[in-house]
Amino acid sequence: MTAVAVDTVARAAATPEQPQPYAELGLAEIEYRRIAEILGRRPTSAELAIYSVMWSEHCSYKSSKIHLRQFGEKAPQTDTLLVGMGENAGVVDAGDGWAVTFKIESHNHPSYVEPYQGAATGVGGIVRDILTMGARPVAVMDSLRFGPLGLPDTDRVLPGVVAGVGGYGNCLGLPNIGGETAFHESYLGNPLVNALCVGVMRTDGIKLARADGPGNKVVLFGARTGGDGIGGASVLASASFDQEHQKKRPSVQVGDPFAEKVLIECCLEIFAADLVVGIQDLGAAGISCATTELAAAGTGGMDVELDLVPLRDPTLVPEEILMSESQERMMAVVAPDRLDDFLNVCAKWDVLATVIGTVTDSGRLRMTWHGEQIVDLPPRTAAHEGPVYDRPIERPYDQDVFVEHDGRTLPRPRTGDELRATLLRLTSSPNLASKSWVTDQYDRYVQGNTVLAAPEDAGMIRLDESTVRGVALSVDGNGRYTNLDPYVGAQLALAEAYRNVAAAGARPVAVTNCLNFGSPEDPGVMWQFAEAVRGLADGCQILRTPVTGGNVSFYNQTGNLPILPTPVVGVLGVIDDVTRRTAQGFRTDGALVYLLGETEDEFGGSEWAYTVHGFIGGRPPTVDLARERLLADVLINCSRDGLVDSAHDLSEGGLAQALVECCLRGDAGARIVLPEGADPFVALFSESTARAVVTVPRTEEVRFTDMCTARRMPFARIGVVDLLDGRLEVQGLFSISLRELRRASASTLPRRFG
Amino acid sequence: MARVAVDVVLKAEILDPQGQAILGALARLGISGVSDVRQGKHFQLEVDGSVDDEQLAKIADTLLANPVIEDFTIRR
Amino acid sequence: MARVAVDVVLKAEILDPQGQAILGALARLGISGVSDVRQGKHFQLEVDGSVDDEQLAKIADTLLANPVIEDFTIRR
Amino acid sequence: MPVRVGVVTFPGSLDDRDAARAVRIAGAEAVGLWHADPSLHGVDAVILPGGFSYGDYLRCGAIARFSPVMESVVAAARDGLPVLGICNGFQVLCESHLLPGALIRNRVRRFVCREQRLRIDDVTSVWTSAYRLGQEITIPIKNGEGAFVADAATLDRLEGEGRVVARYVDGNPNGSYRDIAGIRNAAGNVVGLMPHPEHAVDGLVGSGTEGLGFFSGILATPPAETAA
Ligand SMILES: Nc1ncnc2c1ncn2[C@@H]1O[C@H](COP(=O)(O)OP(=O)(O)O)[C@@H](O)[C@H]1O
Ligand SMILES: [Mg+2]
Repeated sequence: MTAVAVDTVARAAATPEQPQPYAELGLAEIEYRRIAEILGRRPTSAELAIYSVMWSEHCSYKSSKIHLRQFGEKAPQTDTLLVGMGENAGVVDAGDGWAVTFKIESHNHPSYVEPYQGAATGVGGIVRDILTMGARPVAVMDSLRFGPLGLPDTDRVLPGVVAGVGGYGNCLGLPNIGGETAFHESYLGNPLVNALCVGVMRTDGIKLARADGPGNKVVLFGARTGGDGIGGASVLASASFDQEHQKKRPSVQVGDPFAEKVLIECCLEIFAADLVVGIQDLGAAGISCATTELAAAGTGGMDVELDLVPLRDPTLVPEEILMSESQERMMAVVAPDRLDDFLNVCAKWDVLATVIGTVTDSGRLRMTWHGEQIVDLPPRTAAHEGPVYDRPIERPYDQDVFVEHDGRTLPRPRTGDELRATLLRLTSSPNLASKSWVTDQYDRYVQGNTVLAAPEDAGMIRLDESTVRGVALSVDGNGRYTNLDPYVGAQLALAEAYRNVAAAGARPVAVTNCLNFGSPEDPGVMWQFAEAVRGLADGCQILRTPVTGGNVSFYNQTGNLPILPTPVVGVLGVIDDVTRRTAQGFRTDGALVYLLGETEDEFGGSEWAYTVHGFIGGRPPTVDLARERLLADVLINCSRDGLVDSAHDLSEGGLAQALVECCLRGDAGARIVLPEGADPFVALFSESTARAVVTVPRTEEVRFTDMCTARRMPFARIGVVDLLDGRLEVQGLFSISLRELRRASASTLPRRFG
Repeated sequence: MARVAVDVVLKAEILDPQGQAILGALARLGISGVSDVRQGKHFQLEVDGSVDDEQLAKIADTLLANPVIEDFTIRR
Repeated sequence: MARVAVDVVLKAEILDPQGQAILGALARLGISGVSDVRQGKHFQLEVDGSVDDEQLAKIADTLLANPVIEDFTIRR
Repeated sequence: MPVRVGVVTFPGSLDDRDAARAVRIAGAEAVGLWHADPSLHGVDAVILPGGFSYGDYLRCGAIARFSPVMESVVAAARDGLPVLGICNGFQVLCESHLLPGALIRNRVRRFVCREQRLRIDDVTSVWTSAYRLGQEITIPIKNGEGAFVADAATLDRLEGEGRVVARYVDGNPNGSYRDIAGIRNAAGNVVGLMPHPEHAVDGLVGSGTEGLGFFSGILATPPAETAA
């Protein structure tokens, strides 16, 4: 390699006309011109690297920002929110001085290229986000979507993704307490891998990403920086440097979960000793993001000697170092008199830590490379003042046709035998079948605080051994519903997660979300997006559960074909006493089975229409969020007052699927009598919302029905648990042995994956 | 029947946490003189005459190695 | 500096599920002519002149391989 | 004076806190031991907990074996100190040659986490003395490399000497030879066990309480005897 001078600030000022590869870096000409305007000169190539990653869709939310504002504007007033949107993750008050933070994030594209590493580093990234808040990460969840089961690409992607989620999370010692696994053609070339992490801390231990206090030291710690994920930077390097430097940089990031585990323990010890002023994880956009965001949020300035960054690959140039997405790194701001203590903790854990800069009050982020000035910019302009677009929105012309084609004429099962066959078909369908092939690869016991985990409605963890307080979480989404009506679809996702949390006995208090959509440059997709955001924001207002954070993933499409619009919603609930939680399985002989809520003829986007007829059309089930709140109140009361000994929400597959799951989970039989006059098919398979199945011990029946009546909660007694009978019987129609049900439910994934 | 060995190693620019862990362990064992370790996979295949070089390369490329992050070498 | 390769394979009497899985996958891909596959590990060490054969054998025997179940070969 | 049980933390240990809690629930005192500190701080017994010590890179337990604390544990175990290795701890004990055989990748080539039924086949070791011979218990298992393997002669010897302490029943989760879930050394003070009794001690979290016996057994054995 011939030595070529770096592109310094002085050189940039002297060579205003030098062409720069902004377009290859994904910047529009108008964006490039704005950068030059901000700086009063052309950017250096290092500055261009910083702006290009910070102004990318992924980091700047330029297409989504104007919509996401609604989450703040419509946010319900609650006293449980300690930190709202805008920080690395929101923080919720869990009582008694406990605080909980949680967030979900996507890693879709990397998981298609290299399923194991893509999924693994997805988990790693969200865990660092939570750690950054000052919290001990205590559990993870994963929401997964794949192409159809049985296709070769699904065979490649699914096992790799699941092994990656498990491989990384298990090694970190984080219990996986739930998630989703769903299938649809549109995810074939574009799987969705959304990972959620929840962390726990004391309310006085919250940390923020701020570089305050001139003179404080900027410390980079964790893994060395390598050439990971810097496809874009090599464009820059090749433009500014001679040809020989153009070597292929890996676009795949490889995770080192052991390094992250050690980093977590190291950070927790640092937090406990109160050794940092501010802290930020390094995710997408690496050092560019950490330095600009820390500086922008704090005193406003920072000086960095970029050549002090420890490298895994000594040939990296400044642009590459700035853009590298190497995993398992953190950046902290440390007061000089705490620095030795900080470095000692790092040494104890064998974590590499390097002072690379100093906080200033200059209002500028300045970086040098071997003594030469290569960056001098106002950090806010990179971190917060990126471009904002109001992209064209257009309701697709065929949306109405699609909805009007409502599937009323699809042949429905009538006889007992037909209904029985339909139930088995649905129970064994990839979307409804048991996911234990997946979840058995995840450690759900580690840390010793897991109260509920898959296949329960919600995951639940005790906050700490010293308390009975806990939190419950559920993540849900339904691309089919959202495709039919994005506004309603987003609310249905919210409603389902909310219901799941309440079914476990916890009070839902906050929301995180991951919005997975196609290209924002497609007005039809943008319409889906805008509608979904509006629906979610309105829904959160009514349910009084503020959105505390989340993530947008655009460009999920294969060619021009976008995925089903898939907002995934995570709801967090709190529970004062986890010993009062309600589990899903039938467990008491003779307990009475009650159905809460009302059932309409609602099959738009249903699992039945999709699985049996390959059909998606009509209107999704009606959402009634006031009714959802009522149901949640009833379920939480039942848990607190010991009125029920099991509860399970109804969702995809309706009552039939819920009953199957209750029986299999409890290894208990049940005799069901459908309500008088009901159409059995509708009663069993409709996907009407705001419903749940509970079992009531006979001694509690009067209290239970009185409570429902007083609260105007519709209820119907539909049967009785017969613990040892070994069958699910729907009287007058059919009966199926638990063995047959189990075989139907449990063999779908193993048959394909071994 | 012939035995063929296929070695699969991570591409040079890809992080190799396992190799780094071994390097660390060597240092703790007081062994100096080793400056780098990379860990890969080693396969031994028993093949008959019908399997030619091209076919072996295909096996290595599709099954034994993940070309996104790994390179392989074949030794007859 | 010299590069040394160490190959570690499971002893013949120890079951190798990964090798068996590859064998099964070959059959599914319609590739015949491969009668057995064993999967082991491959290490590449960068060593300086101070590391002699004896020392390499010690590294392989105490760290890289578990002699209870594995055999190793060293290639300079 | 309460019995003091040391629980070792290696970098990457995960179930150390669970093991310590199980020790406390059983009525003993848990003492944290750090991998870099060779001192055993006078404990009456040691538990090597589950997890991924040093990431389990190379081979599970291969690197932990060389830590300062293990030098002391190996020496003390040879002198009769009770040592229980759970999962990763079992792997460390095999790598350290305190127990024969080795643990390799599960036959299904996946990590497996589930509730597992076991039969206690030896109650002479200090760690299993609280159980009845032939008693069946259900506790969690979770591992990716949990298949116990050894040559036939070793397996015959282990069985002949009654040193298989627990076996998988109702399905072998990982392909362990002869369904072996746990073994002991000849003296009976060192036990390695793949499943996780520490996740089955309190009925609220984890799975049931049938794992508690592994921790209460040590209390019933007078320290003088265990030290002999
Ligand atoms: N990828 C996954 N990771 C963890 N848990 C999962 C995953 N997929 C499904 N589950 C769990 O399996 C159970 C059934 O899933 P699902 O049918 O989606 O539940 P629900 O309809 O109540 O939301 C739930 O407990 C869920 O958390
Ligand atoms: Mg769901």
